Amino acid sequence: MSKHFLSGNDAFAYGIRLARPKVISAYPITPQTIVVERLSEMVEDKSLDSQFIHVESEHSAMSCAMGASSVGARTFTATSSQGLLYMAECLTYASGGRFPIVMMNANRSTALPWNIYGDQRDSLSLLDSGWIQAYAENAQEALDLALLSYYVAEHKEVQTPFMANLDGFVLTHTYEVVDVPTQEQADEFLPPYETDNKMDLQNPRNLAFSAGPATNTAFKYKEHNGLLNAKKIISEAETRFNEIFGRQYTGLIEKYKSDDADYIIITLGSISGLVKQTVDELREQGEKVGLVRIRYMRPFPNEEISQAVQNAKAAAVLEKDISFGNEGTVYTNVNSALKKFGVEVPVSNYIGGLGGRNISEVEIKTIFSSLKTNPSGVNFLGIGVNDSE
Amino acid sequence: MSKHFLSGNDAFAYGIRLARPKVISAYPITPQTIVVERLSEMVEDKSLDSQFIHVESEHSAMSCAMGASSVGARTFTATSSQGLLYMAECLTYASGGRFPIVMMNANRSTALPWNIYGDQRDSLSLLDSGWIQAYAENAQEALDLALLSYYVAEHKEVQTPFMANLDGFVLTHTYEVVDVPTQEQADEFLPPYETDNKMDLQNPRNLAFSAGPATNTAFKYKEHNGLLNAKKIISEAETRFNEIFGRQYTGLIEKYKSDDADYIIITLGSISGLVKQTVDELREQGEKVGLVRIRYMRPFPNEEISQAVQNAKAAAVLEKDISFGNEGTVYTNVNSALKKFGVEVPVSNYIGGLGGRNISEVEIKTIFSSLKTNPSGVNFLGIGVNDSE
Amino acid sequence: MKEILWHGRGGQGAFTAAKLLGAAFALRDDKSFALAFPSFGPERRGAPIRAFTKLDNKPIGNRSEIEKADYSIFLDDTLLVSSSLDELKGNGKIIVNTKQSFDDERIIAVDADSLAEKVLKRPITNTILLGAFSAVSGEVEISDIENAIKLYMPQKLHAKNIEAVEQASRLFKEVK
Amino acid sequence: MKEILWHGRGGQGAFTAAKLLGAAFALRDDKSFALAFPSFGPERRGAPIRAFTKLDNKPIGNRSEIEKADYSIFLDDTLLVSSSLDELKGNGKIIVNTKQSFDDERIIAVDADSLAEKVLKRPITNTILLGAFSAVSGEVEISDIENAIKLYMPQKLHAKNIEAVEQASRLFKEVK
Amino acid sequence: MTVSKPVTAKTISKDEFFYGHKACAGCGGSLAVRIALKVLGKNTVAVLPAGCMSAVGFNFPQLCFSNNAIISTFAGTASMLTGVEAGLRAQGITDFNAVGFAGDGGTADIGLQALSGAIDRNDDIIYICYDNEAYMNTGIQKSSLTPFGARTTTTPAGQNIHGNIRPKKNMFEIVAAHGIPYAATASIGYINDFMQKVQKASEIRGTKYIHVIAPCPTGWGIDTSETVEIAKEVVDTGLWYLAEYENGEFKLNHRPKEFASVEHYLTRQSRFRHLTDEDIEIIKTSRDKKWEYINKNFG
Amino acid sequence: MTVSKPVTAKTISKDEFFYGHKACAGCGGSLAVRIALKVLGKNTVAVLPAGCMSAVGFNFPQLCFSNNAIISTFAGTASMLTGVEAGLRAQGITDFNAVGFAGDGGTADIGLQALSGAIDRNDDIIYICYDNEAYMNTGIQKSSLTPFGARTTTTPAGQNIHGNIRPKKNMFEIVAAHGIPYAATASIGYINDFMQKVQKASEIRGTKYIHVIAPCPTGWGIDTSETVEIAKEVVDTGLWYLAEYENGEFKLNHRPKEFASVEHYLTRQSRFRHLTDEDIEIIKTSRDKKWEYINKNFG
Amino acid sequence: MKPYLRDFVPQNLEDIPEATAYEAGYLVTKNAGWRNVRPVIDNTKCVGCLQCYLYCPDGVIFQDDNKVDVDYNFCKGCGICQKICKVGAIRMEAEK
Amino acid sequence: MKPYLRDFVPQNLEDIPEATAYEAGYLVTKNAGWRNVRPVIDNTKCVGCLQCYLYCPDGVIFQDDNKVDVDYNFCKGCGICQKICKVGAIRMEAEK
Ligand SMILES: Cc1ncc(C[n+]2csc(CCOP(=O)(O)OP(=O)(O)O)c2C)c(N)n1
Ligand SMILES: Cc1ncc(C[n+]2csc(CCOP(=O)(O)OP(=O)(O)O)c2C)c(N)n1
Ligand code: SF4
Ligand code: SF4
Ligand code: SF4
Ligand code: SF4
Ligand code: SF4
Ligand code: SF4
Ligand SMILES: [Mg+2]
Ligand SMILES: [Mg+2]
Repeated sequence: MSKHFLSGNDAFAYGIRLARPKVISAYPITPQTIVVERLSEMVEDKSLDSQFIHVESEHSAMSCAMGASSVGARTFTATSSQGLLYMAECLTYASGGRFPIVMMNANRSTALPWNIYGDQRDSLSLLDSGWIQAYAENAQEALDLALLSYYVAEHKEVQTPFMANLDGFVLTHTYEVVDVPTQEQADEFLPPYETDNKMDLQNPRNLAFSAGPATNTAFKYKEHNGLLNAKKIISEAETRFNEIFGRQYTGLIEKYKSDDADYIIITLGSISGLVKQTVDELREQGEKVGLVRIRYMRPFPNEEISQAVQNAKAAAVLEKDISFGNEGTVYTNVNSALKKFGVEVPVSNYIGGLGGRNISEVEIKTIFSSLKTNPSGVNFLGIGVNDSE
Repeated sequence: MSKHFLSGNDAFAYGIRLARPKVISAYPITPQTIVVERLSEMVEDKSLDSQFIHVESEHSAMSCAMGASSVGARTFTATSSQGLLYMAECLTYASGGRFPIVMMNANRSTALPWNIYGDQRDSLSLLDSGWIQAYAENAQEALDLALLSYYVAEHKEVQTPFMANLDGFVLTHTYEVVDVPTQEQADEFLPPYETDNKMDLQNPRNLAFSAGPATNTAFKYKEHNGLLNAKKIISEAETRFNEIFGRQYTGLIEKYKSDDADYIIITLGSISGLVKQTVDELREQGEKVGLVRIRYMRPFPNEEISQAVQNAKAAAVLEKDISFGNEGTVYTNVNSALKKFGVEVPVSNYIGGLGGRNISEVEIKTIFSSLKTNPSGVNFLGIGVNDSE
Repeated sequence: MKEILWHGRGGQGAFTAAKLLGAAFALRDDKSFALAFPSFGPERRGAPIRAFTKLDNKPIGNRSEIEKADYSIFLDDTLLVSSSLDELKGNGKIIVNTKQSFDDERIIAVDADSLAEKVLKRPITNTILLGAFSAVSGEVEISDIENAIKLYMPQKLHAKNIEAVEQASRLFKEVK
Repeated sequence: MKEILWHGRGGQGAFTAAKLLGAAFALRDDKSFALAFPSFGPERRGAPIRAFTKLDNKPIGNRSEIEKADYSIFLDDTLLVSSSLDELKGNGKIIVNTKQSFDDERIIAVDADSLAEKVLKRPITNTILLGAFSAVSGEVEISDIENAIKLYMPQKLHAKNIEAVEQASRLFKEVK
Repeated sequence: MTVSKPVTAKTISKDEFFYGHKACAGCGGSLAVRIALKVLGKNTVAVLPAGCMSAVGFNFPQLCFSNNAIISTFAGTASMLTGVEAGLRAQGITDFNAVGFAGDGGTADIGLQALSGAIDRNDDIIYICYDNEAYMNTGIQKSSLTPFGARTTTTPAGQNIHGNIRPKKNMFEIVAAHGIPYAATASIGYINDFMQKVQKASEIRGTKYIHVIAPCPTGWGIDTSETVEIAKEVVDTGLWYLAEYENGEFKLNHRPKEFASVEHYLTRQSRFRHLTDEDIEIIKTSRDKKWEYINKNFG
Repeated sequence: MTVSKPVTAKTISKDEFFYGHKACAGCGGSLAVRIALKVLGKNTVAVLPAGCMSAVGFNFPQLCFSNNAIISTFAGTASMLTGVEAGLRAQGITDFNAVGFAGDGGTADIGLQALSGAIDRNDDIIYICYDNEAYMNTGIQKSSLTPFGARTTTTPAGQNIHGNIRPKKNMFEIVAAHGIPYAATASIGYINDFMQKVQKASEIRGTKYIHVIAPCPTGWGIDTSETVEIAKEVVDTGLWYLAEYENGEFKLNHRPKEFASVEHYLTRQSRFRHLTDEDIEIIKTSRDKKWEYINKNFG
Repeated sequence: MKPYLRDFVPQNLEDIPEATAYEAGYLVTKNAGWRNVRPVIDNTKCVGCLQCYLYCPDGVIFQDDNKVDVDYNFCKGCGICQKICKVGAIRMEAEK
Repeated sequence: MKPYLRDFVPQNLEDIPEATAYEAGYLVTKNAGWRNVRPVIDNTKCVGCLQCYLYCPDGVIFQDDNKVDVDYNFCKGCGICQKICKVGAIRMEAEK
């Protein structure tokens, strides 16, 4: 391993190089572009032996990735925002086809209004598309996810595409120190891709077929279970990862001083860094506060979140998205988890960072303090409105 | 009014003709096609004065609709399944741009595996896209929604696109008796479209622009409120509708014998007919069962559902979709509502009808009876598995 | 509820008959309800298909395919197989276009081909079997069927098909 | 935490300097952490831009733009306006490339243009201001900057830019 | 460019690769797919988008291709082919054909962009458009390859409009304008010509495009036995032509001595039966204009 | 076909419709948009997809079009134009121009399909592609209109690959192959020619396409003052040509007496500075081949 | 090599593959029921020109000792072969 | 007719429009700060050929009594006008 000063995009590209994908197809979009640019450079300078395909749209990027995966090649693509939406049809196609494609998504707001900055409406609005969805906190985790993602996605019990989400700009374009593993370590961690789910000249197969009412449910049930199995395989992968690279991740969620906390913020992505810092500060002032960081939105950590917050007095879900006419999507998912597990802790919702609006330390402190008094409803940071019904 | 024997698609087309859209753009896909074919015939025979645009894809269908709406023309389009996903980018674009386009979506399963039959994964997977989403139970409601949709969507306080969902085949292709209103009645109900949200040669405007971090939240907040306002306007529209057409709808949900029910099925779409019939049967046998039919998934009837089930002993959400790696999307939304309102009634989830699999009366009875004993978890109809964690 | 199952090949008009029957029944007054639908699927021209009509005096909630029919009607006797009888309710009947005769009293044979040749001058037997159904079942009046034909068939086909329905019905009325 | 704000026009290399500073600081040992990022946005060549470096001895969670800086560095004195001082923390300092002199002691003037002309033979002043920052602030060693230059600038630019950093730093060392 | 001996009925592979499918009786598209696969042989990976051919051939567990085959998204034929080709090549496999079979809608409408992208990259693939002149799988809607005058379910023929009012998009020339290594038109009515073009395509590197007219008895309103006849007739009337584009040059492969009757061709199809004499005149005039162009520009 | 007197610097509208925008200094694209709008006048509805021109002109509340203007999705320029045109016409409004301004990526890549659809319908719109030969708004990535040899951020130039290895897609001829009523190429270096083509387009009914080379100092690596010069030079070298397609015929508008130096043109741009002599030879040979074709086929 | 009928019809959860990938050319149903008329080949007239074989959309005509025969499991009775046969060796017979 | 600077900058919730639709040509910031050099027109040399006006990408040269002038609020100093002017009536001056 060696230390480098890298942006989130750079780090992810380094991770992908270590994973040796055979085919890379991608289409430019801010703030994803850098990761693809880096990879095209690596292909040019031959530090990466891969087919780099300049496609004419994101639909084709994913379609090409599926073609490559359908003949057993490890593939990578990356996108963001409008690009993710433009390939929406291919997302369910890839998951239904059980193609373990890895895609980096640079979280960015979606039009209209146009906005190139980071929020998480793009990926969260496609939560039902059958992909594993992970959210990185920093550049190191980004690089590590690039490797972990293939391990999980390609695992026989999972066979599910993997979307690694990096917050646009604040993570993708921000430089920080990253440990870059060696190729030998990476090769030890990540076996070559092997599968039956491919067209094979020796053993011809028909793929991506129709299944009528009689058998469709079975395919969907298996797909669902592939995602549920990912819970176990993520943990297996992280253990193995730690053995080789000496960094231990914590599965579907990360609990930060939440075990004995009275007030908890549940959030995801790079804002967690600031929440941690704020938790530290408030702890020093004697406040029992904590953070639950959701690392995976699918499979969803129903049980993990319920356990993590069950002893708190109140919790808030802080998220960078809104399901119009309802509430934040993460909030909905968290509420459902708590309902199912009978956790009666009151939970409120803070919608922040829309269109790249900054979320400040002051606001995080305000959320923590509001938990003591008014723990309910949907609140917009930057509008000052409480929309509780 | 006059009675006709029509399919759901036919009925919707009749309703659209009554609404006098100026521009219709659409692309064929089973099982939506008939509605567009009917409209092209009406344009040919001049019973409808509208521009019918043969677009080359669904992305263009919606893009064209937005173009027409951006100059103040009432527009219509229709799609289904892959088509809905192919235009996903345009969905958030239309809602963010506050273009009150009406779209009929014929609910159909999404690939892979390919499947042309009805389930609701298509529209439910795009619940966060900022559209009003209504689900019709039968052909009469379909026709009526065609008229109601424009009233609501175009209302100054709403200005939000409207997706009217009809279950594929079982509703779109099934013929039944429908009262078709007269054009005079329709004109009395539905005023011409007027808006400031348009390009106007007399008063030039710039539309669909960018909004950076400073103002983005405000736009999103207003969009959210547009959807929330729809609750009131839907009710206003239904009252007015009843005055003119003599049919009263019931807002975001319909309660069928649920007020005093111990066991309630919560569902949406055309399966409600069978549930009603089963409720009637079981009621005759002295079982206190009921139905809550969700008519609108967005805006989401948080309060309405919570009130409707709060006195029950148990409830089940029966739905034709699955958010892989979690549970049914409607279930998630319902749970969140109940969590927020502190309703502790146990709720279980039944995933049925995937890929057009039939849901039988026997299965509905089984759901009701299972509520007495095992009211939890995610269950797949047609697999016989209970996935509760 | 009466459940009628139609069997034909794509192009023979089984679904049209199913729909006409539904319309005939449901449009006659405010207390009659019907559902009619084809078997859904990617079947192509030539492939065997089914269609369904449900008739009742209250709204029909069940949109599922018919499993056991009161009447199972075959536009083409090559589609009639021994297991076809399993699709009938206890007192269900089969009406089949055929030149054969059957010694099963549940099976009612109609030589619709000959009648079609005579009246319609085309080998389309769907309205003939509809007429036969009307006569056999008494579920729907010939006048209601004629009304449905006028509403939902192209103008130029009205006269001949009405004639066909009437002749077919007469065939049975006479027999009975 | 030390927060450094960079001002320049697109193309002048403000962000490169911000990044080199971060790398110089963070790669020196395991206890040094840095974040560096540009102002994000659709700004085009020619438009004024900002860049940010944060230095600390623990991981930095706050990825927000710097509001009050310890050092605000201007690659171009046309960008320096009176309100620029509002962007400073209490004891914050401005380092500006200029031929002018200022009688505000918070403002440190460097004639980076002339030095660039001499050493680099191109009007690019970013590494010169980095050298100046090193000397003025003492936050980062010249050797660490040189290391960063070697890692993150194209090979052919190493020698000259290292020279530039050193000369700039010497300028201040002498003055002090 | 072709070095091999032209394949014939006698020499073509006896293997069947597309068999047991549920296409309508007499389906021209299925003939095109069947024959092309027989020419290309077993080391062929076929990509088919949504459309009749995939709808009739891939209903689990009835899987009608004996070679490797996959359904792509409707828009994704060419891009999935690109991925297949790149994926195999990246694994060191080189002895294969990657072929796509897409309908007119899947080619000239929703799949055009991906096709254009593949040609632009010059990916080593064969793209075959089987043109039945409408969206057949969804029930005969107009595509941009539906000819002028044709009745479809979205271009109804009535008092006011006589079916489709727009001419057929010229995919062959659009593709040629990309500077593609090889493009050709064909008809299943001239099957030997088609076979040889497929064979030739398999021997050229880079992107190849073949546009084959494949009548649809269901959509065109003809008897199931007439498919091949009508596919021949459309060439004989001059309404379709057999040509190639190679090395930047157009070449006409077949010049009817004299044109067969356009009236006969049109009126035997129910989709055209409503046409007036003037409508037919428009069709003939535009044919003659096209042939003027062909005579001038095609070798 | 044009009846009006050609517009000139003296007669062009004094109104400015695109003003105060945040394009880089010396941006060629913004010049193309500005001039076209001045020709088309105030009753113009402009549709711009994602790309530099919309990114620099529509940042609420800084809105830089004084006519009606809207951003479309990246892929949706042509289809949104169709809707705008149909929507206005359906309301009885007829005196307007519906014009699109899309970049090379938005035209030849992701927007190609919608454009093809609009031409196929012959919608009454003007589509202007301002070609700066890469995805500039996202930071200079290769598009299918990036010329051979150009360095972009996704076609880096190094030891192994010398920038983009594929030739530029020929949008003009692809569009012409659709049988469009009017298509033209232009360059902002020959602005009068461009103005007259825009004017002509506004006087023809049906779909019109104009492809204008609009250099980007940022992406091409030239000084901001050189934009117009280099846009002239690319025509003078014969690497770009000024032509029209109308009534099914191609016409060349400008024939350089002798070609200006290709080397000079290339080496003044940093995107080409890595090219070897052989690379440059390839560029010249392909230019010569193109001109052979032009001489043969263009009137 | 050709897709062919199999006895085993995957229907249960265990038999259904994990992904949408299955053995190529796997047939479980015939098309015989589609036919109203069937082609009958008169081998005495047949000259073995193979044109019927070539043009059959379903590929159900196969070579048999320089003559041809039909796989009636999959022939749909379209009648193309009958029209193609120049020597009139094929006639269509009603199925019933 | 031309987009022009306005005093009012919509920022608060109430001032922001309901939809993404606003008055055309609404400017709230200048581009003057982008400039390192500025074009200065020598009216004595200018022959009023309007070529600079035509080619300015920002449209900031306007006609003024058969001569031309520059809107320095929006000129970015690209230098195109200087190169275009055949009679050398425009020179670029450093901003500082
Ligand atoms: C994105 C998308 N839109 C629409 C469809 C529906 N669809 C499936 S097949 C088809 C028609 C195909 O027409 P064509 O390509 O001409 O092939 P054909 O059916 O005529 O063989 C359509 C519209 C789809 N599958 N995906
Ligand atoms: C679906 C989608 N994919 C990607 C993008 C990102 N994007 C916005 S502008 C742009 C580049 C535009 O290039 P071009 O069309 O050539 O115009 P230019 O920026 O060069 O003016 C890209 C890739 C997008 N907005 N939408
Ligand atoms: S509808 Fe036409 S193209 Fe489709 S299977 Fe039938 S004959 Fe073939
Ligand atoms: S990057 Fe190029 S095209 Fe974009 S605004 Fe700048 S000069 Fe214009
Ligand atoms: S076409 Fe006739 S002669 Fe030729 S092989 Fe067939 S049956 Fe024999
Ligand atoms: S009738 Fe048709 S399917 Fe049967 S063998 Fe002849 S051509 Fe083939
Ligand atoms: S180009 Fe020169 S001469 Fe012509 S108007 Fe401008 S300043 Fe005057
Ligand atoms: S310098 Fe550039 S922006 Fe300024 S007036 Fe001259 S051409 Fe216009
Ligand atoms: Mg077709
Ligand atoms: Mg561009």
